[in-house]
Amino acid sequence: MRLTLLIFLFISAPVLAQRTEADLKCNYSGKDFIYDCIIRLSRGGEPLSGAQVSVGADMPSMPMAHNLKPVKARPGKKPGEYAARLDLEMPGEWTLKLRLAGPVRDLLIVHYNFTESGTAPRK
Amino acid sequence: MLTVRDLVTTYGKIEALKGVSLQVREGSITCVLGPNGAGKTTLMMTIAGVLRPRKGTIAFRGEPIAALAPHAIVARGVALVPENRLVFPRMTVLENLHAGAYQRKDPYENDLEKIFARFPRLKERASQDAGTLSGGEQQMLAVARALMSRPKLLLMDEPSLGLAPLVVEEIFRTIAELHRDGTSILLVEQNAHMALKVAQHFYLIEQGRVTFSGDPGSLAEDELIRRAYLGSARA
Amino acid sequence: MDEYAIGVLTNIGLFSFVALSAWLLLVAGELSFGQQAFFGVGAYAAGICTTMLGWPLPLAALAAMALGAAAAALVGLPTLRLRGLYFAMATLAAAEMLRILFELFHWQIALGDDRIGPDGTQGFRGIRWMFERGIEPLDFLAIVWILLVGVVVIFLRIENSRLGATVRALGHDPELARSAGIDVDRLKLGVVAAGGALAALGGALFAHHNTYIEPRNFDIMLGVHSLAYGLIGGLGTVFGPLLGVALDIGVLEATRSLQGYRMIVFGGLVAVLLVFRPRGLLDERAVHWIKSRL
Amino acid sequence: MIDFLQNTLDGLALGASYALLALGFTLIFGVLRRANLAYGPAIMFGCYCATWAYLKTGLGLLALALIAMVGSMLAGVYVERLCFAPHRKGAAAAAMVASFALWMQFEELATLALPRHLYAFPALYEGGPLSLGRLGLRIESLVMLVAAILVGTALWGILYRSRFGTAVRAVIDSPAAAELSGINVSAVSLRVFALASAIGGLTGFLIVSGNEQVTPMLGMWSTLKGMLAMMLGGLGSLPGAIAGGVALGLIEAHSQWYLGPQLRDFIAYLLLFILLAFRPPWMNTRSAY
Repeated sequence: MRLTLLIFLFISAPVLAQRTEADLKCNYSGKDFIYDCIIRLSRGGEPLSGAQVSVGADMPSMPMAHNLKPVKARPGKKPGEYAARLDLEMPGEWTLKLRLAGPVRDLLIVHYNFTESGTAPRK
Repeated sequence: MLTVRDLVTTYGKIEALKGVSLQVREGSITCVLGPNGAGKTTLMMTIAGVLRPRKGTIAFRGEPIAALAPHAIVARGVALVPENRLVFPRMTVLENLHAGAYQRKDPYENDLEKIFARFPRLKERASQDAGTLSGGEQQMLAVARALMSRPKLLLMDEPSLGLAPLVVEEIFRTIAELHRDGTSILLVEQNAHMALKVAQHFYLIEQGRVTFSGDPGSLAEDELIRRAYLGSARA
Repeated sequence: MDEYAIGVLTNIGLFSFVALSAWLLLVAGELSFGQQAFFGVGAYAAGICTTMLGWPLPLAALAAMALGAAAAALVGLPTLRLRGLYFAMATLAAAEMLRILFELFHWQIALGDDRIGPDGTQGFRGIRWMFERGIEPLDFLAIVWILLVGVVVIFLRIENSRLGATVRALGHDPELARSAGIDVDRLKLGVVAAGGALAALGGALFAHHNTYIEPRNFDIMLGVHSLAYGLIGGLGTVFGPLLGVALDIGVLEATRSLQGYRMIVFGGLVAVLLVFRPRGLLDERAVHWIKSRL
Repeated sequence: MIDFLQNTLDGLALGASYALLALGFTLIFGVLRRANLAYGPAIMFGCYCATWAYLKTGLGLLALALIAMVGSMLAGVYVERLCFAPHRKGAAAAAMVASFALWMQFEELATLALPRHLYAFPALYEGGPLSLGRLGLRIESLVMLVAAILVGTALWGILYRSRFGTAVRAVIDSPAAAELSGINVSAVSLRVFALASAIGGLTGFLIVSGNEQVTPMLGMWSTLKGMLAMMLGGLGSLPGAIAGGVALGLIEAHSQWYLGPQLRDFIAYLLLFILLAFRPPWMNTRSAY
């Protein structure tokens, strides 16, 4: 465990990272609860490409019990676009955690309502 | 009628009964005496099926009943009037009696009349909640409820416990009457003096073992009472 | 270890805190359906302290525990005399009330060009203290488990102390305990408060692990699951609830192949297990047996 | 003033469903001294059986009602045999957690059989509400009220006018004395459990056909509301269950109107908490599991 970690714990100055925006569109693949999603990342309006994105999913109720394997997203067609196939346990509203690595390190939370027929983003 | 052989009942690791054997002959009153904690109530609970014996057998008219549930034993004609009476406090006296006759298929209206004839006070209080009765009346009700199941053998666990002497007299008069009407009774009692007046045979139990059995005359009463309350003389 | 394994182990660690708090009350003879509320209090308190007040996490965690203990005492005081289902329903009512209060709780401050802070049902976003310090998931896992081991060590020391014995006595027969001179009310309040603090600590860590919390995270499901883990794992030892959590979340992960039938199989197993071991796998007898072997 | 009357009317109808749920809970609690967390999910299971039958065969309402009742009864008996029968003495926590485990089973079974989050259910009555002067009373609510009254009187008749009823009350009053009086306590408990589950199935059917939809949340919802109403009315008393149910219905209807849905639930829980904390006389003090 790196010793530096302990020092970090007591420094309280927050590092103000510039905000990354995430936009999500998923559609039902037809097989049980598997959805194909397109993630569009942008920073300050500019599409963010070249990031490694891993998508974790959890449900609002019993947040620590739905441990789904985080999925690595593949770079999509357009810049700043990433594609990921999510295998969920059941339909309903999921909280997606986008963990960004590479040029930009960030953690984004997106809510998404996966229903049987189609999908609709919440908020 | 009832034969108990080498009965061992335990609470966890504690052996409450360490191999008890006794017999109740048809039509007799058999009494069990002994100091507190000797295992008298455990014996009754085991015979009635509430407690499962670790070892030993219980035969009622030749049929083993050790493994049966209490309600099956009641159906075979063995009814227990438990220690501290255990009536249904929030049900009326009449409903208590109906509950006692629950598993009987035959009409029991005339039994009800006979019970009320024998216990006139219960007839007066028939529509009263059992919880509002006095100790003596509750004891009467407990006996009456047991009788409603038309038992061939009545087990009575310390019926005189906590009752005024006058009421105890009445209880033992009832026991004598029941005996005259042919009901066999196994009586566990603290009040050795009263019990010996009605019993034809008695057993003395100390620390879960039968230490003496015989007819009332066979042991001087004061010696018997001393051992019943204080336990056998230690060396 | 890959990100997935770290995630599962962290969740097992986080869940253990609230399972431990439910277990603690179980050992003291009380069923609580409300520990999730104090888990939530801890999460919100710590989130606010670090994100909005700029406190370092250790300080925020201590504040969260204090608040969790206070909330638990507030619920525990008027319900001190209640026993059994009465107490369980009182804790359930209190927890649901707290959850609804979280839904009504809006307090945001401006930070840079947007607003941060609890926003009712929209939840509380951006609890990024851990993230901004560059603390990797593996480091966070270490923090969670170091704290958990610390709590377990404290419990083990209490377990065979006089305090441990009195709590267990309270659990078996409060009237007997009262007659033996134990101040049952004060002890029970202490246990409830300790449970609240423990759950709050878990909540504080959860908030920073998840970086986002919302009232629905702290619903009844979390409370009853914590109770179930505490009992299934075993009332005999502090490792009981940990075992319970590991079994459920661990086994559930291992049986991914069961996919749809997981809960059906697991629910049935739990019910059958409880028939044979009503006080859980590591109940008092099992613990004595193990101790006699060591 | 009209709003007040209308809310009271709606509250009564809602209270009728809560009373029925509370009755089922109290019956089970009476004979077993245990709260059955799987009571609501067993009802949901019954309603899902009816929904499944409706989707596959399009049966009529009466048949669906029967299926819901039988389904709930079977689920209830399964719960009793696995969670409550083995835990006769002590181990109240184990029985409750076991019933929770079965709750999870029912919920997963339901989402497996019918994965969609919401299913349509045939309406109990197609037409509009009955108008009493300027007040409106939905027919479904009227049916629920009548059902509550009918079930209440039927239960009263069974308990106070039949031999089986005497045995049930004996078991409720003192299981030990009942066993010694020759009553097979476990058989009586099983039958009461089945009866309570059937009542639950009927209640579930009326709720689901009233709302014309069925969701897996029905399980949690009916368990919570049933227990809440049972506790409000005083644990273990059947008339208390009805009173508690109606009271809860009225409280919720009015507070929803004047304060909104979130505060509606808050008020209901707050009232229960205050009642539990200050123990009014009708809350019998027997420590209960």
